[in-house]
Amino acid sequence: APQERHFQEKIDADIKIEAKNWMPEAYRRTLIRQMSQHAHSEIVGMLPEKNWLTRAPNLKRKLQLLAKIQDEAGHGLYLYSAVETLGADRDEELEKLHSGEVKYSSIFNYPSRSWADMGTIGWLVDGAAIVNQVVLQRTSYGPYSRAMIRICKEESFHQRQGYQILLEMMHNGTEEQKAMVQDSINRFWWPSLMMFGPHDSDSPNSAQSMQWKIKRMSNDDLRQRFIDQTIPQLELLGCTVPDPELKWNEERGHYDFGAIDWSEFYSVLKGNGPCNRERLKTRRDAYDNGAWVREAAHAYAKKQQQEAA
Amino acid sequence: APQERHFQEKIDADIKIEAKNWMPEAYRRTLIRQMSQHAHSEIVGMLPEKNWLTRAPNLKRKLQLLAKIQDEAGHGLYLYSAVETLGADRDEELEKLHSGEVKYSSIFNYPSRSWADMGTIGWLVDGAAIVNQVVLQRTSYGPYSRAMIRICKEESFHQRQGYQILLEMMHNGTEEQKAMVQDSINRFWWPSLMMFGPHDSDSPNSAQSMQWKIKRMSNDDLRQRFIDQTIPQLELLGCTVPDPELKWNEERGHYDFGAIDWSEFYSVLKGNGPCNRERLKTRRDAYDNGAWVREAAHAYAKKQQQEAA
Amino acid sequence: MTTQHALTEYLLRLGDSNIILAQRLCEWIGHAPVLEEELALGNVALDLFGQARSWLEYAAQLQGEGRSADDLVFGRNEREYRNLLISEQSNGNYADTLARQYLFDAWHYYLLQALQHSTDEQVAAIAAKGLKEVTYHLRRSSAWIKRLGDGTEESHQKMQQAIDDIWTYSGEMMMTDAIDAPLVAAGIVPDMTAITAQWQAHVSTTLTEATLCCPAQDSYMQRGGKQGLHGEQLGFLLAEMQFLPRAYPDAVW
Amino acid sequence: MTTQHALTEYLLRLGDSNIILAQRLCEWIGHAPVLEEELALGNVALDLFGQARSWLEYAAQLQGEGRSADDLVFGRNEREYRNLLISEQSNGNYADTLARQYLFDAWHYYLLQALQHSTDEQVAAIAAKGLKEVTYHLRRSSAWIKRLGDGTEESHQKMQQAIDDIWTYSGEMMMTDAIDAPLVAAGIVPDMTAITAQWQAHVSTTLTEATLCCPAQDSYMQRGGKQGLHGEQLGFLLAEMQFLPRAYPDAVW
Repeated sequence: APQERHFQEKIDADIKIEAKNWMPEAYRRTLIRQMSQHAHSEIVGMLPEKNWLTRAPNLKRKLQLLAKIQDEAGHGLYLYSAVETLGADRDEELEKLHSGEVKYSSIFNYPSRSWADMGTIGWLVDGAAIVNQVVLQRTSYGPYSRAMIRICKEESFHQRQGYQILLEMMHNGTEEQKAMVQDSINRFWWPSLMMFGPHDSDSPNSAQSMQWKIKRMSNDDLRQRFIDQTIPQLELLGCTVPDPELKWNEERGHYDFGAIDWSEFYSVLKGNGPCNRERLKTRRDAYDNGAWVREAAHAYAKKQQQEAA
Repeated sequence: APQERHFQEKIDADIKIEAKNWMPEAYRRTLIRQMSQHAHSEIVGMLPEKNWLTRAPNLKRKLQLLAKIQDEAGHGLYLYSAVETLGADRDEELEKLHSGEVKYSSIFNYPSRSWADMGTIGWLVDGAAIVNQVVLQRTSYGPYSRAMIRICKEESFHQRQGYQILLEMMHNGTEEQKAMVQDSINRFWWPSLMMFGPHDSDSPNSAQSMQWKIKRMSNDDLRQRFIDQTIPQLELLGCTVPDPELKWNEERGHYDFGAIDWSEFYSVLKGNGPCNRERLKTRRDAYDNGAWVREAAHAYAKKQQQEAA
Repeated sequence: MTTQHALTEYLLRLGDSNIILAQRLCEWIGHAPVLEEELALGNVALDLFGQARSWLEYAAQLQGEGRSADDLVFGRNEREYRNLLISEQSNGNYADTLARQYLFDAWHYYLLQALQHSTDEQVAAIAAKGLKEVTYHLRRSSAWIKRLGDGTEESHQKMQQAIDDIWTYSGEMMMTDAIDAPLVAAGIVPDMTAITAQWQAHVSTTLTEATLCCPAQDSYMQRGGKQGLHGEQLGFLLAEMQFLPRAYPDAVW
Repeated sequence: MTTQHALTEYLLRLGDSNIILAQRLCEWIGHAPVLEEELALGNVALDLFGQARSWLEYAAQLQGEGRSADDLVFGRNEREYRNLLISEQSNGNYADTLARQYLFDAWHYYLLQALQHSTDEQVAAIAAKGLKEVTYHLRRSSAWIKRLGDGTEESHQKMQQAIDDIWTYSGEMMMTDAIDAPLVAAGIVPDMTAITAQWQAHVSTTLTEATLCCPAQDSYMQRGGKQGLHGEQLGFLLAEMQFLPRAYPDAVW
């Protein structure tokens, strides 16, 4: 079809697709799904951090953590708005989240077990997210690309703060605190690597997304990039990762690393992570318990409009 | 009426009235009200103690406190049973509690603000209750009198435990702990004195209750007895009470004490204590939220009976 | 009582009320009825924590014992906390949270408006900065009172119940004691008479617009928070908030 | 791993599970559906605290570092707690609490029955004493499963949901790891195979009688509690429970 050819030519020429432009249905659907997942991840990702918000150890950290959670809510808002440019509806997308039809990043199905996790989540989890998002700044859909540019700036800030939390504990903390940090990294290392998704060979939809430039780098390349940039930071911390095979490969110019336990990845994805139920229940309850508030706001707005008319 | 005369003769001869005996309606009503109030007080009285149950500072104290709360639930059960011997219904009595029609001891409208309150409530509040109850062992209604005998034994035990909590803190504790004890006594002293009710001159129903031997000593006499037995214990603790007029009166053979602020008493009674709302709400919610459980148990019992038949 | 001691106490009352209310607001994160409200609640909490830090830093400085705002927040027990009772009340449903917030915001707004003219420069500066934030808080919470009061039948009932329930904790904001007198005399803090009238007018106008009944101004009012006499819920809030510094006294974070 | 070290860990797992579950039960006090249940829940909690104390005293003795059961209960952080995940799950509604209790009681009962024949005399003695109490716990909780399962439509649904929700935490009770092996070899603790079968039989019979569906035995089961990897709720429970000793380290109570 000529429309289709024209569309692909624009993509190939790195011209952004905008909301009003024609696009293949599959492109639209793929984008809606990916951006919704991304938006949901921002919202669900607030939960493991909220878990320590009321227990932050001092005012500075409390303010930082709250501001970070706020930023994530803000990212959620941009992203839902961007999804809506594609004709999707925020409430319908939330329904899909609540019914389990659309996922969020599986990393948030792990509990935050200590204050050190507030550092590790910032450093590793946001770090992995940024590696993804930096590339997505060049994604072919304009509103998504612009949302990513805005989000990336804040995420880098979060990542530095997370790293600072760990540095402070490792360099100035007690032995107990150092153990807390190492334990946290041990728990989050492999799940962070899984954030980039399955190996390219097991990622059947990637080719189409690459062609459409929704995706711009392969899962394995992104993962390698993340590891390469993270390990020097790890060494500066004075910590280790729970991977005996991790080693600098002079020849490749990259770190080699051990085999990822994909059975865990798929198990968590399927709903068996420690917190899947809890996370969904929290979101669902919040939505359900808030129904009367949304209805009231709606009713009030309608009355105001009528009075104004 | 001959029935009435016979009834009063039994009372005068210190013969107990039993459930199956004839009694004046007013006697029955007065008893139901008083015993219900007493039962409700046991149940509501669990709440300020429950407040520290999950925060008890060591296993020994936690076990003691839980056992004490259990005893109170048990007392509630005896007393409701005793009330039922008079033809009252437990659920109806609970309704009256929940609607505010029947009161419970106002002392439980004060919050328990520190662990020391677990000592003070045992020592002063249970102490005041015992002074009342010891006399009520000789009350004219048999089932009530027998419930009192049983309850008194356990209450004395509670009182000693409460005192031990305070002694331990005062004699072996830190300065902070000693301050905590003194603060607790300061808060509970006057409300404990108010537990005996208004001055005899302001207690219009007392005369009839005395005649029926439902009451066996006047409010003021009970209060004096409580003060006289408590002050030596206070001195042993090394604490004071917030009453500059408290002084041994050699001539009277009793302690003199300052004027009670009855406006506070009536205000709390009217619903203005710090916890009146909260206490009633807790009880009401427990009852309402438990409705489906009670219904299920009832339905199940019925099915079992039908099957057995 | 020296003015300095009185001012320290006064600052603790302000700072603690902000801290405790902000902590309560944090409990909503992840549970709010709509994403925009997660943001709004969080913003209000951020502002309140920030203002609390300023008040408490000043209080610590006046105490002159080398303590920090953190020491005050994480090292004092219930009896030493000086927050208003209204700030510690539990969240309840969204109407309860907004009723609490609105009555607090209205007081906070008029108080900071007066405090920005304090003869104490530091008080004036903190108040002026805070006032900008609180102006927004009050605009937001009064809008919600109207939205829920004049929304649906259900929201109206819930909001009326919420106002009725929280009302008994509103009077303490306007009460004064021996701490206030020397500060008022020195022009450091305002007399509460004018503020009380302003508060009453704002509340009565807002509730009327929201089609809600305003409870009697002479209802019985709970007191004690400013003197460290709190309800039973505060201890749990503090146990949670202070856990890490208490459990790891030698740690740096 | 020495047998002594393994036994210490094993005792912590038992003791901690009892402590945490008892602490959860305490949260019901004042909130139970009927007075008799306040008593019953309290009695179960008392028993569990008592047994926990015995297990932890023995653990402390084996550690030989002069610690007491109190030190273990009030001085360890989440990561050091060894309780089963099932014991830390929040109370939910009464069906949730009873589903949690029943699945735990059935395991507890068969485990203590085996442990009373332990080659370790102290283990055997504590188990024998506890078994009497747990026999009652199990009788009570299975009766409630039937009562609610076969009560009303509403209670049936709630109980089925409760069973379905808690199920994923039941498998951990039967799982073994490196701690168990040397103890089984020494006859100190039982092999879990027989107990698993007993537990499954009891549960499937009870649920059937209660007109409830028994979830698949091969459902995915959560693990980690025994290794100190807990859910997010445990930290709050501990913050509350440990507050006083943490806040007043030099105090005696």
